[in-house]
Amino acid sequence: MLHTVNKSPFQKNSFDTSLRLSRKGSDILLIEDAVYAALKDSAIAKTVKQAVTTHSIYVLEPDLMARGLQPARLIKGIQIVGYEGFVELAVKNDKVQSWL
Amino acid sequence: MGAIKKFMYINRTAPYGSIYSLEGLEVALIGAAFDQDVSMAFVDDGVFQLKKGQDTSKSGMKNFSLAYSALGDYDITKLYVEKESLQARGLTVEDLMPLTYEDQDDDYQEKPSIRVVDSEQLADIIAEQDVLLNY
Amino acid sequence: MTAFVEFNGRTYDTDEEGYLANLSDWSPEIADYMAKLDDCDLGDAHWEVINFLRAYYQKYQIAPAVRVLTKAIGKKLGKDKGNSKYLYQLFPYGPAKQACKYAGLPKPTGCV
Amino acid sequence: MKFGIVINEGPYQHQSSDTAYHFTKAALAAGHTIVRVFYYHDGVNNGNNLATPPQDDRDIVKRWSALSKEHNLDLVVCVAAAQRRGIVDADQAKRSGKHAENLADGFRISGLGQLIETGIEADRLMVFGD
Repeated sequence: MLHTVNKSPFQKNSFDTSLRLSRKGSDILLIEDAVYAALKDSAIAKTVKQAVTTHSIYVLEPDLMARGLQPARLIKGIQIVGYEGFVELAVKNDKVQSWL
Repeated sequence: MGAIKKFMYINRTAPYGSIYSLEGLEVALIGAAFDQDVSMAFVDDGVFQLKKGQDTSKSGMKNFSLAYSALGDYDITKLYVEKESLQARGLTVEDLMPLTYEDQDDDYQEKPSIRVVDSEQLADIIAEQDVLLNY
Repeated sequence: MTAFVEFNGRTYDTDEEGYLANLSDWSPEIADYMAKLDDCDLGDAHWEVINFLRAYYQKYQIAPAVRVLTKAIGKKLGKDKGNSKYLYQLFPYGPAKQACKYAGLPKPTGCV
Repeated sequence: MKFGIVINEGPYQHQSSDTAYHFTKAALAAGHTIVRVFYYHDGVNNGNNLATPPQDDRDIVKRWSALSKEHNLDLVVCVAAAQRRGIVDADQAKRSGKHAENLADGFRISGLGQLIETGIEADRLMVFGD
Protein backbone atom coordinates (compact mmCIF):
# COMPACT_ATOMS: atom_id res chain seq x y z
CA MET A 1 0.00 0.00 0.00
CA LEU A 2 1.16 3.52 -0.84
CA HIS A 3 0.74 6.33 1.66
CA THR A 4 1.36 9.90 0.58
CA VAL A 5 1.99 12.74 3.02
CA ASN A 6 1.96 16.41 2.02
CA LYS A 7 2.36 18.33 5.30
CA SER A 8 5.50 19.54 6.98
CA PRO A 9 6.00 17.41 10.12
CA PHE A 10 6.80 20.61 11.97
CA GLN A 11 3.32 21.97 11.23
CA LYS A 12 0.93 19.00 11.33
CA ASN A 13 0.94 15.41 12.51
CA SER A 14 0.14 13.81 9.13
CA PHE A 15 3.54 12.10 8.87
CA ASP A 16 3.22 10.67 12.40
CA THR A 17 -0.28 9.44 11.62
CA SER A 18 0.88 7.84 8.37
CA LEU A 19 3.45 5.85 10.37
CA ARG A 20 0.95 4.93 13.08
CA LEU A 21 -1.75 3.78 10.66
CA SER A 22 0.32 2.00 8.02
CA ARG A 23 1.51 -1.55 8.13
CA LYS A 24 5.20 -2.24 8.28
CA GLY A 25 6.66 -2.60 4.81
CA SER A 26 4.34 0.00 3.28
CA ASP A 27 5.58 2.68 0.92
CA ILE A 28 5.42 6.29 2.11
CA LEU A 29 5.90 9.12 -0.39
CA LEU A 30 6.66 12.60 0.92
CA ILE A 31 5.35 15.36 -1.36
CA GLU A 32 4.82 19.13 -1.14
CA ASP A 33 5.72 20.42 2.35
CA ALA A 34 6.20 16.88 3.67
CA VAL A 35 9.61 16.76 1.95
CA TYR A 36 10.96 18.64 4.97
CA ALA A 37 10.50 15.41 6.95
CA ALA A 38 13.44 13.95 4.99
CA LEU A 39 16.01 16.41 6.38
CA LYS A 40 18.76 14.96 8.51
CA ASP A 41 19.69 16.67 11.80
CA SER A 42 16.11 17.88 12.28
CA ALA A 43 14.21 17.57 15.54
CA ILE A 44 12.32 14.58 14.16
CA ALA A 45 15.23 12.93 12.33
CA LYS A 46 15.33 10.12 14.89
CA THR A 47 11.73 9.15 14.14
CA VAL A 48 12.37 9.27 10.40
CA LYS A 49 15.58 7.20 10.65
CA GLN A 50 13.61 4.59 12.57
CA ALA A 51 10.84 4.72 9.94
CA VAL A 52 13.34 4.05 7.15
CA THR A 53 14.01 0.66 8.77
CA THR A 54 10.32 -0.35 8.81
CA HIS A 55 8.93 1.38 5.70
CA SER A 56 10.16 2.33 2.24
CA ILE A 57 10.28 6.11 2.26
CA TYR A 58 10.36 8.17 -0.91
CA VAL A 59 10.55 11.88 -1.51
CA LEU A 60 9.39 13.82 -4.59
CA GLU A 61 12.33 15.46 -6.35
CA PRO A 62 10.59 18.50 -7.90
CA ASP A 63 9.31 19.47 -4.45
CA LEU A 64 12.78 18.99 -2.90
CA MET A 65 14.38 21.16 -5.56
CA ALA A 66 11.76 23.88 -5.29
CA ARG A 67 12.53 24.13 -1.58
CA GLY A 68 16.31 24.22 -1.97
CA LEU A 69 16.95 20.85 -0.37
CA GLN A 70 19.99 19.03 -1.76
CA PRO A 71 20.05 15.20 -1.76
CA ALA A 72 23.11 15.32 0.53
CA ARG A 73 20.92 16.83 3.25
CA LEU A 74 18.54 13.89 3.32
CA ILE A 75 18.40 11.03 5.78
CA LYS A 76 20.13 7.96 4.36
CA GLY A 77 17.85 5.35 2.86
CA ILE A 78 15.21 7.80 1.63
CA GLN A 79 14.74 7.37 -2.10
CA ILE A 80 14.22 10.22 -4.53
CA VAL A 81 11.57 9.92 -7.27
CA GLY A 82 10.06 12.23 -9.90
CA TYR A 83 6.42 12.39 -11.00
CA GLU A 84 7.05 9.32 -13.20
CA GLY A 85 8.22 7.51 -10.08
CA PHE A 86 5.14 8.74 -8.20
CA VAL A 87 2.96 7.17 -10.92
CA GLU A 88 4.98 3.94 -10.76
CA LEU A 89 4.55 3.76 -6.98
CA ALA A 90 0.79 4.21 -7.42
CA VAL A 91 0.74 1.43 -10.02
CA LYS A 92 2.91 -0.93 -7.98
CA ASN A 93 0.74 -0.60 -4.87
CA ASP A 94 -2.84 -1.76 -5.06
CA LYS A 95 -4.26 1.19 -3.12
CA VAL A 96 -3.31 4.68 -2.12
CA GLN A 97 -4.05 6.68 1.01
CA SER A 98 -3.34 10.42 1.16
CA TRP A 99 -2.54 11.76 4.61
CA LEU A 100 -3.37 15.41 4.13
CA MET B 1 -21.59 -2.01 -11.96
CA GLY B 2 -19.33 -4.90 -11.07
CA ALA B 3 -17.92 -6.04 -7.77
CA ILE B 4 -18.62 -4.20 -4.55
CA LYS B 5 -15.68 -2.13 -3.42
CA LYS B 6 -14.67 -1.22 0.10
CA PHE B 7 -14.92 2.53 0.53
CA MET B 8 -13.52 4.18 3.63
CA TYR B 9 -13.92 7.83 4.53
CA ILE B 10 -11.07 8.85 6.80
CA ASN B 11 -11.98 11.91 8.85
CA ARG B 12 -9.08 13.77 10.41
CA THR B 13 -10.41 17.31 10.76
CA ALA B 14 -12.44 18.92 13.51
CA PRO B 15 -15.88 20.29 12.66
CA TYR B 16 -16.68 24.00 12.08
CA GLY B 17 -13.05 25.20 11.84
CA SER B 18 -13.15 24.11 8.20
CA ILE B 19 -15.76 22.68 5.87
CA TYR B 20 -13.99 19.35 5.30
CA SER B 21 -15.97 17.33 7.82
CA LEU B 22 -19.35 18.69 6.66
CA GLU B 23 -18.63 18.12 2.97
CA GLY B 24 -17.07 14.77 3.84
CA LEU B 25 -20.29 13.70 5.51
CA GLU B 26 -22.19 14.78 2.39
CA VAL B 27 -20.05 12.41 0.33
CA ALA B 28 -20.78 9.55 2.71
CA LEU B 29 -24.54 10.17 2.57
CA ILE B 30 -24.59 10.36 -1.24
CA GLY B 31 -22.22 7.42 -1.56
CA ALA B 32 -24.58 5.26 0.48
CA ALA B 33 -26.88 5.07 -2.55
CA PHE B 34 -24.24 3.15 -4.53
CA ASP B 35 -24.45 -0.05 -2.49
CA GLN B 36 -20.73 -0.30 -1.80
CA ASP B 37 -19.16 -1.56 1.42
CA VAL B 38 -18.81 1.72 3.30
CA SER B 39 -17.06 2.52 6.56
CA MET B 40 -15.78 5.67 8.22
CA ALA B 41 -12.71 6.21 10.35
CA PHE B 42 -12.27 9.01 12.85
CA VAL B 43 -8.62 9.79 13.49
CA ASP B 44 -6.69 12.74 14.97
CA ASP B 45 -8.97 15.80 15.28
CA GLY B 46 -11.63 13.89 13.34
CA VAL B 47 -12.75 12.34 16.62
CA PHE B 48 -14.10 15.77 17.62
CA GLN B 49 -16.73 15.40 14.88
CA LEU B 50 -18.48 12.84 17.08
CA LYS B 51 -18.36 14.86 20.30
CA LYS B 52 -21.81 14.98 21.81
CA GLY B 53 -23.57 18.17 22.85
CA GLN B 54 -22.54 20.33 19.89
CA ASP B 55 -24.55 23.55 19.93
CA THR B 56 -24.12 26.04 17.09
CA SER B 57 -26.94 28.35 18.17
CA LYS B 58 -24.51 31.18 18.97
CA SER B 59 -22.03 30.61 16.16
CA GLY B 60 -24.60 30.86 13.38
CA MET B 61 -23.38 27.69 11.68
CA LYS B 62 -25.37 24.62 10.82
CA ASN B 63 -25.27 21.94 13.53
CA PHE B 64 -24.56 19.04 11.20
CA SER B 65 -23.52 16.77 14.07
CA LEU B 66 -27.19 15.73 14.21
CA ALA B 67 -26.81 14.14 10.79
CA TYR B 68 -24.35 11.53 12.10
CA SER B 69 -27.31 9.95 13.88
CA ALA B 70 -28.88 9.35 10.46
CA LEU B 71 -25.92 7.31 9.18
CA GLY B 72 -27.58 4.11 10.37
CA ASP B 73 -30.59 4.87 8.14
CA TYR B 74 -28.11 5.10 5.26
CA ASP B 75 -26.67 1.68 6.12
CA ILE B 76 -23.37 3.21 7.22
CA THR B 77 -22.85 1.14 10.33
CA LYS B 78 -19.08 0.85 10.72
CA LEU B 79 -17.64 3.94 12.37
CA TYR B 80 -14.10 3.20 13.54
CA VAL B 81 -12.71 5.57 16.15
CA GLU B 82 -8.99 5.34 16.87
CA LYS B 83 -8.36 4.82 20.58
CA GLU B 84 -5.01 6.63 20.53
CA SER B 85 -6.56 9.75 18.99
CA LEU B 86 -9.31 9.80 21.63
CA GLN B 87 -6.79 9.37 24.44
CA ALA B 88 -4.46 12.04 23.09
CA ARG B 89 -7.37 14.48 23.31
CA GLY B 90 -8.51 13.51 26.76
CA LEU B 91 -11.73 11.97 25.47
CA THR B 92 -13.42 8.66 26.14
CA VAL B 93 -16.16 6.96 24.19
CA GLU B 94 -18.65 8.43 26.70
CA ASP B 95 -17.86 11.87 25.24
CA LEU B 96 -19.13 10.75 21.84
CA MET B 97 -22.67 10.71 20.48
CA PRO B 98 -24.27 7.31 21.03
CA LEU B 99 -24.70 6.36 17.37
CA THR B 100 -26.62 3.22 16.52
CA TYR B 101 -28.09 1.28 13.62
CA GLU B 102 -30.80 -1.33 13.25
CA ASP B 103 -29.36 -4.69 12.29
CA GLN B 104 -31.64 -6.08 9.56
CA ASP B 105 -30.08 -9.52 9.89
CA ASP B 106 -30.82 -9.63 13.60
CA ASP B 107 -34.52 -8.70 13.84
CA TYR B 108 -33.79 -4.96 13.62
CA GLN B 109 -31.92 -4.97 16.91
CA GLU B 110 -30.42 -1.60 17.69
CA LYS B 111 -26.64 -1.89 17.79
CA PRO B 112 -23.84 0.62 18.34
CA SER B 113 -22.15 1.90 15.17
CA ILE B 114 -19.06 3.26 16.92
CA ARG B 115 -16.22 0.79 17.26
CA VAL B 116 -13.17 1.94 19.16
CA VAL B 117 -10.07 0.30 17.70
CA ASP B 118 -6.36 0.75 18.38
CA SER B 119 -3.86 1.99 15.80
CA GLU B 120 -2.71 -1.44 14.79
CA GLN B 121 -6.25 -2.71 14.24
CA LEU B 122 -7.12 0.40 12.26
CA ALA B 123 -3.96 0.06 10.14
CA ASP B 124 -5.12 -3.46 9.24
CA ILE B 125 -8.65 -2.24 8.41
CA ILE B 126 -7.25 0.57 6.24
CA ALA B 127 -5.01 -1.90 4.42
CA GLU B 128 -8.10 -3.94 3.48
CA GLN B 129 -9.89 -1.04 1.75
CA ASP B 130 -10.14 -0.40 -1.99
CA VAL B 131 -10.96 3.30 -2.06
CA LEU B 132 -9.86 5.80 0.57
CA LEU B 133 -11.22 9.33 0.74
CA ASN B 134 -9.95 11.87 3.23
CA TYR B 135 -11.68 14.73 5.02
CA MET C 1 -33.73 36.18 -5.47
CA THR C 2 -35.59 36.49 -8.63
CA ALA C 3 -38.89 34.83 -7.77
CA PHE C 4 -41.55 35.02 -5.12
CA VAL C 5 -44.93 33.73 -4.11
CA GLU C 6 -47.69 36.09 -3.08
CA PHE C 7 -50.00 34.70 -0.46
CA ASN C 8 -52.39 36.28 2.05
CA GLY C 9 -51.12 39.75 1.24
CA ARG C 10 -47.48 38.81 1.90
CA THR C 11 -44.59 38.22 -0.49
CA TYR C 12 -42.40 35.19 0.08
CA ASP C 13 -39.02 34.98 -1.65
CA THR C 14 -38.42 31.74 -3.47
CA ASP C 15 -35.91 30.44 -5.97
CA GLU C 16 -36.74 29.88 -9.63
CA GLU C 17 -38.27 26.50 -8.88
CA GLY C 18 -40.48 27.78 -6.12
CA TYR C 19 -38.55 26.62 -3.05
CA LEU C 20 -38.87 29.01 -0.12
CA ALA C 21 -35.76 31.13 0.26
CA ASN C 22 -36.23 31.38 4.03
CA LEU C 23 -37.16 28.11 5.65
CA SER C 24 -38.63 30.00 8.61
CA ASP C 25 -41.34 31.37 6.28
CA TRP C 26 -42.95 27.94 6.16
CA SER C 27 -46.49 27.34 7.41
CA PRO C 28 -49.08 24.65 6.60
CA GLU C 29 -51.05 27.31 4.76
CA ILE C 30 -48.20 28.32 2.48
CA ALA C 31 -47.54 24.63 1.83
CA ASP C 32 -51.15 24.20 0.71
CA TYR C 33 -50.90 27.27 -1.46
CA MET C 34 -47.59 26.23 -3.11
CA ALA C 35 -49.11 22.84 -3.89
CA LYS C 36 -52.19 24.47 -5.45
CA LEU C 37 -49.89 26.45 -7.76
CA ASP C 38 -48.66 23.05 -8.99
CA ASP C 39 -52.26 21.78 -9.39
CA CYS C 40 -51.82 19.50 -6.42
CA ASP C 41 -54.35 19.25 -3.58
CA LEU C 42 -52.68 18.18 -0.37
CA GLY C 43 -54.69 15.46 1.36
CA ASP C 44 -54.02 13.49 4.53
CA ALA C 45 -51.74 11.10 2.70
CA HIS C 46 -49.58 13.98 1.46
CA TRP C 47 -49.46 15.49 4.92
CA GLU C 48 -48.27 12.22 6.43
CA VAL C 49 -45.21 12.43 4.19
CA ILE C 50 -44.71 16.17 4.66
CA ASN C 51 -44.93 15.89 8.43
CA PHE C 52 -42.55 12.98 8.36
CA LEU C 53 -40.04 14.98 6.29
CA ARG C 54 -40.27 17.96 8.62
CA ALA C 55 -39.73 15.78 11.69
CA TYR C 56 -36.79 14.03 10.01
CA TYR C 57 -35.21 17.34 9.08
CA GLN C 58 -35.79 18.69 12.59
CA LYS C 59 -34.05 15.69 14.07
CA TYR C 60 -31.12 15.20 11.69
CA GLN C 61 -30.77 18.53 9.82
CA ILE C 62 -30.82 16.71 6.47
CA ALA C 63 -33.54 15.71 4.05
CA PRO C 64 -33.60 11.92 3.78
CA ALA C 65 -32.58 10.24 0.54
CA VAL C 66 -35.55 8.68 -1.27
CA ARG C 67 -34.70 5.13 -0.31
CA VAL C 68 -34.25 6.18 3.33
CA LEU C 69 -37.59 7.95 3.12
CA THR C 70 -39.39 4.92 1.69
CA LYS C 71 -37.87 2.60 4.29
CA ALA C 72 -38.74 4.92 7.17
CA ILE C 73 -42.27 5.61 5.88
CA GLY C 74 -42.83 1.88 5.52
CA LYS C 75 -41.77 1.36 9.08
CA LYS C 76 -43.85 4.21 10.45
CA LEU C 77 -46.96 4.16 8.26
CA GLY C 78 -47.08 0.58 7.08
CA LYS C 79 -45.43 -1.54 4.38
CA ASP C 80 -48.08 -0.63 1.74
CA LYS C 81 -46.86 2.98 1.90
CA GLY C 82 -43.17 2.23 2.12
CA ASN C 83 -42.40 2.06 -1.57
CA SER C 84 -41.48 4.59 -4.19
CA LYS C 85 -44.57 3.82 -6.29
CA TYR C 86 -46.83 5.05 -3.49
CA LEU C 87 -44.70 8.16 -2.99
CA TYR C 88 -44.59 8.94 -6.70
CA GLN C 89 -48.38 8.66 -6.84
CA LEU C 90 -48.60 11.36 -4.19
CA PHE C 91 -45.77 13.47 -5.58
CA PRO C 92 -45.51 12.85 -9.32
CA TYR C 93 -42.58 15.27 -9.75
CA GLY C 94 -40.56 13.06 -7.42
CA PRO C 95 -40.93 12.72 -3.65
CA ALA C 96 -37.51 14.22 -2.92
CA LYS C 97 -38.01 17.39 -4.92
CA GLN C 98 -41.73 18.02 -4.68
CA ALA C 99 -42.42 16.91 -1.12
CA CYS C 100 -39.35 18.77 0.18
CA LYS C 101 -40.64 21.91 -1.49
CA TYR C 102 -44.03 21.78 0.26
CA ALA C 103 -42.37 20.68 3.52
CA GLY C 104 -40.18 23.77 3.49
CA LEU C 105 -36.91 21.82 3.35
CA PRO C 106 -33.85 22.90 1.38
CA LYS C 107 -33.88 21.97 -2.29
CA PRO C 108 -31.99 18.71 -2.83
CA THR C 109 -28.79 19.55 -4.71
CA GLY C 110 -29.44 16.62 -7.02
CA CYS C 111 -26.17 15.01 -6.19
CA VAL C 112 -26.79 11.53 -7.55
CA MET D 1 -4.24 1.25 -15.63
CA LYS D 2 -7.21 3.51 -14.85
CA PHE D 3 -6.65 6.40 -12.45
CA GLY D 4 -9.23 8.61 -10.80
CA ILE D 5 -8.03 12.03 -9.61
CA VAL D 6 -9.67 14.01 -6.80
CA ILE D 7 -8.67 17.63 -6.15
CA ASN D 8 -9.85 19.21 -2.93
CA GLU D 9 -8.11 22.59 -3.01
CA GLY D 10 -8.35 25.65 -5.19
CA PRO D 11 -5.56 26.84 -7.46
CA TYR D 12 -2.72 29.06 -6.13
CA GLN D 13 -3.77 28.84 -2.46
CA HIS D 14 -2.31 25.36 -2.12
CA GLN D 15 0.07 23.22 -4.18
CA SER D 16 -2.30 20.26 -4.43
CA SER D 17 -3.79 21.30 -7.78
CA ASP D 18 -0.25 21.58 -9.21
CA THR D 19 0.74 18.19 -7.86
CA ALA D 20 -2.43 16.63 -9.26
CA TYR D 21 -1.74 18.23 -12.65
CA HIS D 22 1.83 16.92 -12.85
CA PHE D 23 0.74 13.49 -11.64
CA THR D 24 -2.04 13.38 -14.25
CA LYS D 25 0.37 14.39 -17.03
CA ALA D 26 2.92 11.81 -15.94
CA ALA D 27 0.25 9.09 -15.77
CA LEU D 28 -0.97 9.96 -19.29
CA ALA D 29 2.61 10.02 -20.58
CA ALA D 30 3.13 6.54 -19.16
CA GLY D 31 0.13 5.31 -21.14
CA HIS D 32 -2.41 5.16 -18.31
CA THR D 33 -6.03 6.26 -18.52
CA ILE D 34 -7.67 8.98 -16.43
CA VAL D 35 -11.25 7.99 -15.66
CA ARG D 36 -12.15 11.43 -14.38
CA VAL D 37 -10.78 14.41 -12.52
CA PHE D 38 -13.22 15.33 -9.75
CA TYR D 39 -13.05 18.73 -8.06
CA TYR D 40 -14.46 19.02 -4.54
CA HIS D 41 -14.36 21.48 -1.62
CA ASP D 42 -12.47 24.63 -2.77
CA GLY D 43 -11.13 22.50 -5.63
CA VAL D 44 -14.14 23.65 -7.64
CA ASN D 45 -12.31 26.98 -8.07
CA ASN D 46 -9.99 25.22 -10.52
CA GLY D 47 -12.89 25.56 -12.95
CA ASN D 48 -13.35 29.33 -12.59
CA ASN D 49 -12.62 30.95 -15.94
CA LEU D 50 -12.77 34.45 -14.42
CA ALA D 51 -9.34 33.89 -12.87
CA THR D 52 -6.66 36.15 -14.40
CA PRO D 53 -3.24 35.24 -13.02
CA PRO D 54 -0.29 37.49 -13.90
CA GLN D 55 1.56 36.64 -17.15
CA ASP D 56 4.66 35.42 -15.36
CA ASP D 57 2.74 32.75 -13.43
CA ARG D 58 1.18 29.50 -14.59
CA ASP D 59 -2.48 29.66 -15.64
CA ILE D 60 -3.85 26.74 -13.66
CA VAL D 61 -7.42 26.92 -14.96
CA LYS D 62 -6.35 27.15 -18.61
CA ARG D 63 -3.84 24.38 -18.07
CA TRP D 64 -6.60 21.97 -16.99
CA SER D 65 -8.80 23.02 -19.92
CA ALA D 66 -5.94 22.41 -22.34
CA LEU D 67 -5.08 19.02 -20.86
CA SER D 68 -8.74 18.07 -21.06
CA LYS D 69 -8.87 19.04 -24.73
CA GLU D 70 -5.68 17.21 -25.59
CA HIS D 71 -6.59 13.96 -23.84
CA ASN D 72 -10.37 14.15 -23.80
CA LEU D 73 -10.40 14.26 -19.99
CA ASP D 74 -13.65 14.36 -18.03
CA LEU D 75 -13.29 17.29 -15.61
CA VAL D 76 -16.17 17.29 -13.14
CA VAL D 77 -16.95 20.00 -10.62
CA CYS D 78 -19.18 18.96 -7.70
CA VAL D 79 -22.52 20.76 -7.90
CA ALA D 80 -23.06 21.13 -4.15
CA ALA D 81 -19.57 22.52 -3.55
CA ALA D 82 -19.82 24.73 -6.66
CA GLN D 83 -23.14 26.22 -5.59
CA ARG D 84 -21.68 27.21 -2.22
CA ARG D 85 -18.71 28.87 -3.87
CA GLY D 86 -20.32 30.46 -6.91
CA ILE D 87 -18.99 28.32 -9.74
CA VAL D 88 -21.82 28.37 -12.24
CA ASP D 89 -22.46 27.01 -15.73
CA ALA D 90 -25.05 28.42 -18.13
CA ASP D 91 -27.75 26.02 -17.00
CA GLN D 92 -27.13 26.65 -13.30
CA ALA D 93 -27.08 30.40 -13.87
CA LYS D 94 -30.48 30.24 -15.52
CA ARG D 95 -31.99 28.00 -12.88
CA SER D 96 -30.74 30.01 -9.91
CA GLY D 97 -31.30 33.41 -11.49
CA LYS D 98 -27.62 34.47 -11.46
CA HIS D 99 -26.32 37.10 -13.87
CA ALA D 100 -23.15 35.28 -14.86
CA GLU D 101 -21.62 31.96 -15.64
CA ASN D 102 -17.98 31.21 -15.05
CA LEU D 103 -17.30 27.54 -15.73
CA ALA D 104 -14.13 27.09 -17.78
CA ASP D 105 -13.85 25.10 -21.04
CA GLY D 106 -13.67 21.35 -20.64
CA PHE D 107 -15.28 21.34 -17.18
CA ARG D 108 -18.78 20.19 -16.39
CA ILE D 109 -20.86 20.44 -13.21
CA SER D 110 -22.30 17.23 -11.84
CA GLY D 111 -23.19 15.45 -8.64
CA LEU D 112 -21.16 13.83 -5.91
CA GLY D 113 -22.30 10.52 -7.32
CA GLN D 114 -19.63 11.04 -9.98
CA LEU D 115 -16.99 10.95 -7.26
CA ILE D 116 -18.26 7.60 -6.00
CA GLU D 117 -18.46 6.28 -9.57
CA THR D 118 -14.87 7.36 -10.14
CA GLY D 119 -13.87 5.35 -7.08
CA ILE D 120 -15.76 2.35 -8.44
CA GLU D 121 -14.41 2.58 -11.99
CA ALA D 122 -10.78 3.51 -11.32
CA ASP D 123 -8.08 1.02 -10.38
CA ARG D 124 -6.50 3.69 -8.18
CA LEU D 125 -8.11 6.80 -6.71
CA MET D 126 -5.63 9.58 -6.01
CA VAL D 127 -6.68 12.33 -3.59
CA PHE D 128 -4.88 15.68 -3.65
CA GLY D 129 -5.77 18.29 -1.08
CA ASP D 130 -5.02 20.10 2.15
